[in-house]
Amino acid sequence: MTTMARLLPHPILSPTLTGLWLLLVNSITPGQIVLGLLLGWMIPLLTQRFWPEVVTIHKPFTLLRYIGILLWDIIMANFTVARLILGDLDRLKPVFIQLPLSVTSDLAISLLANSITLTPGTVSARLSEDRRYLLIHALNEADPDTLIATIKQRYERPLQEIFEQC
Amino acid sequence: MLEYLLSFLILTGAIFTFIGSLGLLRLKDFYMRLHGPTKATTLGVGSLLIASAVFFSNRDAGLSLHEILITLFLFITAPVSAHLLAKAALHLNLHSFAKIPIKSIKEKASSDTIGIKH
Amino acid sequence: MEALVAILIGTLTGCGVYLALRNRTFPVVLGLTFLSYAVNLFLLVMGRLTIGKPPIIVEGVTEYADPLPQALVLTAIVISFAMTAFVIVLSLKAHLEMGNDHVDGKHKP
Amino acid sequence: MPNSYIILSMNLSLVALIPFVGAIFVASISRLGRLHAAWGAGFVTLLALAILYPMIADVFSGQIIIQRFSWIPVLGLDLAFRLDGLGLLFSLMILGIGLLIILYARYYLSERDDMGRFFAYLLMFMGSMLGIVLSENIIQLLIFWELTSLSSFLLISYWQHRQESRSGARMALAVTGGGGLALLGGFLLLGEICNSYDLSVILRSGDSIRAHALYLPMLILILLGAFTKSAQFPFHFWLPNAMAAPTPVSAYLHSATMVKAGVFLLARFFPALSGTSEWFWLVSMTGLVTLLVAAYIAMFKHDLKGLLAYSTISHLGLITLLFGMGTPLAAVAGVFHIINHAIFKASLFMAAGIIDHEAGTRDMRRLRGLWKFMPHTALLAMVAAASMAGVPLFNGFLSKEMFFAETLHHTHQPLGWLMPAAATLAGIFAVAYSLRFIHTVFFNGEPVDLPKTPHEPPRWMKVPVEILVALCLLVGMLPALTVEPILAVAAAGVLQGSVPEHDLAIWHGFNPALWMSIIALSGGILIYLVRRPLSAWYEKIGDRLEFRSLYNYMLNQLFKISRYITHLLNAHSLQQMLFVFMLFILALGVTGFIDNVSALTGDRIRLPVDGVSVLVTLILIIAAIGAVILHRQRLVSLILMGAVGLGVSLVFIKFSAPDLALTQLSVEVVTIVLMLLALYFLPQFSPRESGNYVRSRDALVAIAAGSGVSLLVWAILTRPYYSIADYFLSNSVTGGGGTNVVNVILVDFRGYDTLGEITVLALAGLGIYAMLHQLKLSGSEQDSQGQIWDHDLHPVIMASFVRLLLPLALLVSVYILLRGHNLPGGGFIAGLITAVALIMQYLANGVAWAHSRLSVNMHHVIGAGIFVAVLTGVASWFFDHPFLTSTFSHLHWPIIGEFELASAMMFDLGVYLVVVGTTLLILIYLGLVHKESHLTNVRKRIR
Amino acid sequence: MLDLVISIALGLVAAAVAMSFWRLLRGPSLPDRILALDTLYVNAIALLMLLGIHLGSALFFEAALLIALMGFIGTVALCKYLLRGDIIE
Amino acid sequence: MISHMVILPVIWPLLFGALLLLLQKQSLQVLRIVSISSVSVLVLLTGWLLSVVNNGEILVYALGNWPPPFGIVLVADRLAAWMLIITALVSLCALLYAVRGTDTMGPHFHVLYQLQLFGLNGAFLTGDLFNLFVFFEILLLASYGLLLHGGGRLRTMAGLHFVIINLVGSTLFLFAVGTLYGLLGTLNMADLAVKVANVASEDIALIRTAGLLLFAVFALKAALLPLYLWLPAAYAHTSAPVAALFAIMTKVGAYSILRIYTLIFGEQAGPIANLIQPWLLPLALATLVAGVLGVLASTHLRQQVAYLVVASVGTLFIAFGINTSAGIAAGLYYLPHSTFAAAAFFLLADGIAKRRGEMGDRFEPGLIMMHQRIVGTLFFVAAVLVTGLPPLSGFVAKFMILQAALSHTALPWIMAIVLITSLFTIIALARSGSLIFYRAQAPQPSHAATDSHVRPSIVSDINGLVIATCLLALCVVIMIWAGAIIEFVQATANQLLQPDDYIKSVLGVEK
Ligand code: NA
Ligand code: NA
Repeated sequence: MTTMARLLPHPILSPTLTGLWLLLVNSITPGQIVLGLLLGWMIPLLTQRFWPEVVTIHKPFTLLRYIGILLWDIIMANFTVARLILGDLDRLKPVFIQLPLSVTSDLAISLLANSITLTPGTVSARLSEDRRYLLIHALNEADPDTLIATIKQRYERPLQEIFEQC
Repeated sequence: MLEYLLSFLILTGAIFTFIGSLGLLRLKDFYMRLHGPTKATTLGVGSLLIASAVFFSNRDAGLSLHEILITLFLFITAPVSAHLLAKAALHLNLHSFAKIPIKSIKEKASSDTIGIKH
Repeated sequence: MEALVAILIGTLTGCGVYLALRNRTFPVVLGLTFLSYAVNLFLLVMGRLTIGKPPIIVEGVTEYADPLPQALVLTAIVISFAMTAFVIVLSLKAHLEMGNDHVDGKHKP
Repeated sequence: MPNSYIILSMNLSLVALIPFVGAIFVASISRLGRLHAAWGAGFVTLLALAILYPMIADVFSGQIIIQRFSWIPVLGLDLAFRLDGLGLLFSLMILGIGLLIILYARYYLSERDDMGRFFAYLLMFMGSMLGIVLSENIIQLLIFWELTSLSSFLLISYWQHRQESRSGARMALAVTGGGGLALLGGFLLLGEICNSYDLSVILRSGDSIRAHALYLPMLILILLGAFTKSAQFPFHFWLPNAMAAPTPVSAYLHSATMVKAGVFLLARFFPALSGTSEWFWLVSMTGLVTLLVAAYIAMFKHDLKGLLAYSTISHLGLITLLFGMGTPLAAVAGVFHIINHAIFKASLFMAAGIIDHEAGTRDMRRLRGLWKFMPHTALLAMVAAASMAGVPLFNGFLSKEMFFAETLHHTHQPLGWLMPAAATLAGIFAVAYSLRFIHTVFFNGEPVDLPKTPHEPPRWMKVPVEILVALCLLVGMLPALTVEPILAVAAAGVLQGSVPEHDLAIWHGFNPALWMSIIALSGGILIYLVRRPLSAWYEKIGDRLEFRSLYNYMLNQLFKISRYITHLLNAHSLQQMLFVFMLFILALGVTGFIDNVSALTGDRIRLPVDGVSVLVTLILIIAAIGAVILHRQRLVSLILMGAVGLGVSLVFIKFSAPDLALTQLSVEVVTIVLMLLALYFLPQFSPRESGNYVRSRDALVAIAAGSGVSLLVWAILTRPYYSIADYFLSNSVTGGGGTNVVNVILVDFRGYDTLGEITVLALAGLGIYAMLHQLKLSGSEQDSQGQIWDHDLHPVIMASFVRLLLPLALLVSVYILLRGHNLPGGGFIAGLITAVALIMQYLANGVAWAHSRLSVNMHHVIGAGIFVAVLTGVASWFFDHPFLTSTFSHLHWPIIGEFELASAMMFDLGVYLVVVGTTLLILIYLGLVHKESHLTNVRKRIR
Repeated sequence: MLDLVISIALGLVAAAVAMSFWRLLRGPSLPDRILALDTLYVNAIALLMLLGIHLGSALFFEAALLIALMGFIGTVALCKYLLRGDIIE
Repeated sequence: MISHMVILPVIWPLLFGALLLLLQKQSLQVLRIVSISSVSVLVLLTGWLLSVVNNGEILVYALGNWPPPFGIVLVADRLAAWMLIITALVSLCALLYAVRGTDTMGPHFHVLYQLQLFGLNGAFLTGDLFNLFVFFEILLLASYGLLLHGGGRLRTMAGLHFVIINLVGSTLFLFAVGTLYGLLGTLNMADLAVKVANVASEDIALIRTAGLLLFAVFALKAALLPLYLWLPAAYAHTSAPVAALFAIMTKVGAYSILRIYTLIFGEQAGPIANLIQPWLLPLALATLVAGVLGVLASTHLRQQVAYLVVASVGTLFIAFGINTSAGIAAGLYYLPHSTFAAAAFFLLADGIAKRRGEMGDRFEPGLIMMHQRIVGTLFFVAAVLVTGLPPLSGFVAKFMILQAALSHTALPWIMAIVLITSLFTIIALARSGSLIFYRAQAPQPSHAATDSHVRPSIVSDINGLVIATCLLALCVVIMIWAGAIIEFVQATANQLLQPDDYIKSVLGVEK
């Protein structure tokens, strides 16, 4: 481990924390920036043992695009679900779907599962022991295969690109 | 203009909060009920938080964006909660209108050795 | 509003007392927690009801809620937290030693 | 006789105190050799006599010697000693007979008996007796009085391996000690009446005492003391049981000392208390009944010492009766009989001891015809017995005849004939039992089945008896030459004035008293001759008269009742304790509340109600009641409690207390985590155990308590309000350097409370750690429905996000810590957030994983936190300010700009550390217990 | 207008609170109750934001932040309890 | 430093508690030395404080330099100093006993011990009602820890009851303090006294309610009937040195009652004057009776001593209930006596139980124990002390109480109950001593080898007895110097009955 890595274990986390600090205190003064930098440096250092693996983002722009898509889907999902809830409940066709996974890292799987839960009428319910399937509950889904394809194309692939491709 | 924006955000937030809980109340089985709050409240609370940010940025001198932190936080945590709840419900074999696929053989086998791994 | 608060605190107290009189440790601990909710609210409202006037000094504002009961409640919350933690673990220990969770360790588990 | 007082410097008190010192001395020298103790005791007694000797002349010349030390002057408690005629008489008896007893005991005690202990106890007892008779202060008298009870307990129980010794000693202690307590009450009242505890004052104030409203209760209490000690009916039963003591003890206690203390008291207070009809009836009737009953029983006792014991009681009754008559001459007779009885009874006991010692039994059914084996002893015993029977030429005759004569003085009263008749009857009995003693033991055929062949005792063992018997004869025949001077001076001491004319001659002509004596003698012989049918009759009723079984029954009842009541009160039931507590609180509350002056509702302007508040309140109420209804489903009630906690936080926010809301929220979740941790090991459901009655009873109490609190809240909230709050609001910024007044109160105005509060927290952590230390729990492998736990230990999705949350939460925690002084927040909440963030790691990744990554010793964190807080407080000493005085200043740094540094922040840091340390300590060790429980499960399965 | 909107919004959120609470009381299953409690936490955040705008006070932010944090942990702990019994093994 | 002497007895043990926590990993020997030196110095500190306030001066220490009634004040008057020195002495003896092995039975004994003293001393010195609550909690939590120290079934169960009932008590305390603050707007005790004396007539009932609820709290701590039920099991089942230390715990309740109901609700409290007087004496008499019945009913020695503590609570409150200078003085004299005697008795009971092996301290005849003569003598002395037989301090105390009662209308009741219960105590203790000591038999060689459950344990350690003797010697000391001590306690009682001085010292103004 280089000195640099030892002193700055999470090069992405540190500036993020500084940014979040400034958000928290709701002001951008020199004093707060200094304090934010200090915290951004110290907190990762102190918590290094709890988060030993280094996160690297391979494609930052894909990440931004992903976030955009996700936000849009979330808004849409809300309307979809709202309509379902307000509508005739007897017409709903809930279904469980086994989603085969291509992503392998903890972070990517977790982000995928989260994204699925946040978006149209789906909740990720269980990860199989071998981490190869994610069980999804869909509130109203006629065609499971389309859903699987959509998820894989819309969420899984970008996540794989961002976090897993070297 | 600002007032309209605020009103829109507030109403959206409130309506989605309402619908989320309505889903919780109305839907027929646990897995379905899970969809109500976890989705609707993200947008519901999200809108309200943005409304708050807009309101205080406008009222006080500087930008007030710290509400975004709560949104961010909820976006990270709400799906995790939902996931764990679903997992718990599956574990308890709660009644479902959707057919629950049986656990893989591997999962079943490993459940006999619980408690040893640390 | 005063009547509402009075009824609320009274109800919490009553529930706490009833649960504290049960014969298993868990409900008793629960009852003690309810009692501490009740008394914390009680202490707070001893400074009378004030809405929207937190005791944080802002120039030009002259009316504030009484800060002292709030400070007292804070201390009381912390103390009752400590006590609750202690009694939870103690009931655990008692359960282990007696083989059941009866408050007098009498009955079969 | 005019009293003149001499204040001596040292010596009088030494007479009473030397035996106590001597006791220690004797106990310590007994290690050097068995007999050293006896010689030591004799030496001590002689020393006391030697110190007393120079004072005798002064007393005989009519002076009273007083010596006083100051002890507790404010209470009127001085150590004051007094020597007058009465005291002198008793001192001489105590020391003189004591000396003989020591000589006797030296031969009496066997090889197995610990002489050091015996003589130490004996000297203690001697000192206590001397203390009684030499006290000027009556409370001091009482102290010595109770010391005789204690030391006699030790003496009676000397042979502690014998059951009758132990029970006899305990009975004696109970009765005489109890009497002493009554005496204490009496003396307190007497002191109150006279405004002094000094005998000199009391003895002068007889008239005012007798006229006082408290006279009767005081008299009864004092007499209870006297009668119990002197074994007067109905307290007589302890004395025969005390015969389990070694005979030297009996000889000493029941002739000259212990039992005489009671009659000493009658004599001592004679001038102050006597002369009323209350005195007459109480004292003389008690004496009369005792005289008769005891003499009657004495005739039938088979135990040699039992006979002597009842005879003693009877003679004490006689003396009591004499003092009860209240006339000066009767008092003189009483004093005279005290002397005579001491002499003949001591010799008789010693004789009985010799018989017991040599023949191995005291049972008169087996002791017969001993004349042949021990003629010398028999002769001595016969003289003493004759004296006891009141045979002319022996000393007992003289005082008994004075007694007979005195009884005749009351014939003018209603039932006046009763007294001489009873006296004569008692005389008859006395002759009968004396005759029985002599005739059965020394004649009446051959011994029956004795353990050993009797013979004369060692030479020196008889010497004390010989001396006493010689005294019987000398006094009996030459009273004017021998006993008159001491009797006169003692009687003067009793009467505190001139002694009436009395004639100690043997022959007074054929007066009624002589006839009574003659009747007694011949009647006694007659009764002895027809003793067998009488004895058969006695066997039927005698036991009841002895009261022993009655006493035991009462004692057993006392123990039984105490056990019953104690178990009733203290059933070790928490429910009962809490129920009683609640009732007590309600009773107190209602008593305070009910008042016809105060209106319930005050006139403060009330706040309007809004819909959201009603809703939140309703939800809180329903959730709370729901938790009660569903309390047997534990997890459900816990979830409902979570809802209540959230609601309470909202109420805090509503009523302008953001700090409280933050704290409540953090505490709530930690509590839930803790309860879940515990619930894992506990049953998931509470059984339905309480019946309808208990539940409705508890519900009633709960409703009463709730309503009470509601009324209280209503009453207070509707009242106008003034408080010290303004001071905090106006000094928070200028004096405390912070705008969040709540936080400034916590770390500054009332920082001392907070210091205590974090100590409580630390204590909880340490206490829990200690409880969990080496605790072995085993958790279940399935939930309450019997389902095996999910196999997934640490769901990946949860684990990875929770790791992400840690830095975020720490950031928030720093934010809350730093702003606390000016905005809602502070060390406590920040500490909880940090702790919660770390707990999350435990939740998500397991205790083993997290624990291995958190290497900080939490004990040190807690210790450091307290240290920081205290040292922040102590630092103000160096600026000459009191503990916890805060200071703050605004600093300007380039680039960074202005920022505030307050010592209170340092204090808050201490708070932070303690909170983090404690919360983690608790959870980590609970977690480790869990880990341990899994290992136990695995081990179980392997086996 | 804003006041009216806020009042309507408060009404809606209050109704949401009531419905969530109803689910909490009714269950029927434990996950239902936990979900309801979690929803109540989120509803509380909404309530606080509205109240903050209504009263013009920025002091509700920290409470909302903490509710988010603590609500999450509560839910996680309860779920873990259902799954494993032992929540921090 | 002299100006800070008031707070030294409080923060001294706190600092040492924290220090011991930091030294946690050090050897036991180090911890013991630190702990004992801390308490030894505490004895000196409190002695010094006592000598300073002995002239009647009332020392007031304003924490944080905030003037009363706004900040918290410590007030050291005669009563406070008296409680402090008694606490320091008894805790030193108990600690010396504890370092003979009790402290190894679980972790953190010494930290808990120091913090217990922190709580006790803080409670005695504070002049603020809420702060009194805080210190009550400290001393309670520390006592929970100490009570449970070592573990075991009965101890845990007794501890559970003790903890839960005290938690309810703490809640009640807050209700009462809250009510007082809600009506009077202050927490400073002197200020409360002023405000109560001038309370508006419509608030009287509420203030009275608060005062009576507070009484229930203190009565619980003091173990007054009907709230003594927790005590016998708790004291009987904890370790000996802790029980010895706890001899002072009930006195905290007694202290609080004395303080609050002379200062705030005393003679000068206007319409609320002498608030608890109708309750105190009857409850005290009943407590004495209940305690002595328990003494008679006990089946083992430690239980009996625990009930003796209950009885001593009754006796103490009889003295206070007389509510005159003489009565209070009698109680204040009785207080150290009963504390030292009970502590000594607990240590002695432990020594007996250890020496009798598996026979323990049950009232059953066992075998002759090691040092039978010495132990027996000490038992005798302790019994004489607690029964109030002459000539030891127990007698002086009982005498004072009865003398004080002479002026009371309930004199017949007081006298009858005090004297009769004394008799019962004598009977009970004579029985206990007789069963334990007199009926002990010499071990028969053949018996001892086979029958292990009657074999006495070989406890040759005499130091425990020495410590018990020291406590008994303290009783002798207060008997010998009774004159001076009684002058002191009378001055203390007078100081308490004239709270104007206290109020003036704290608030700097006349009432
Ligand atoms: Na704080
Ligand atoms: Na200050």
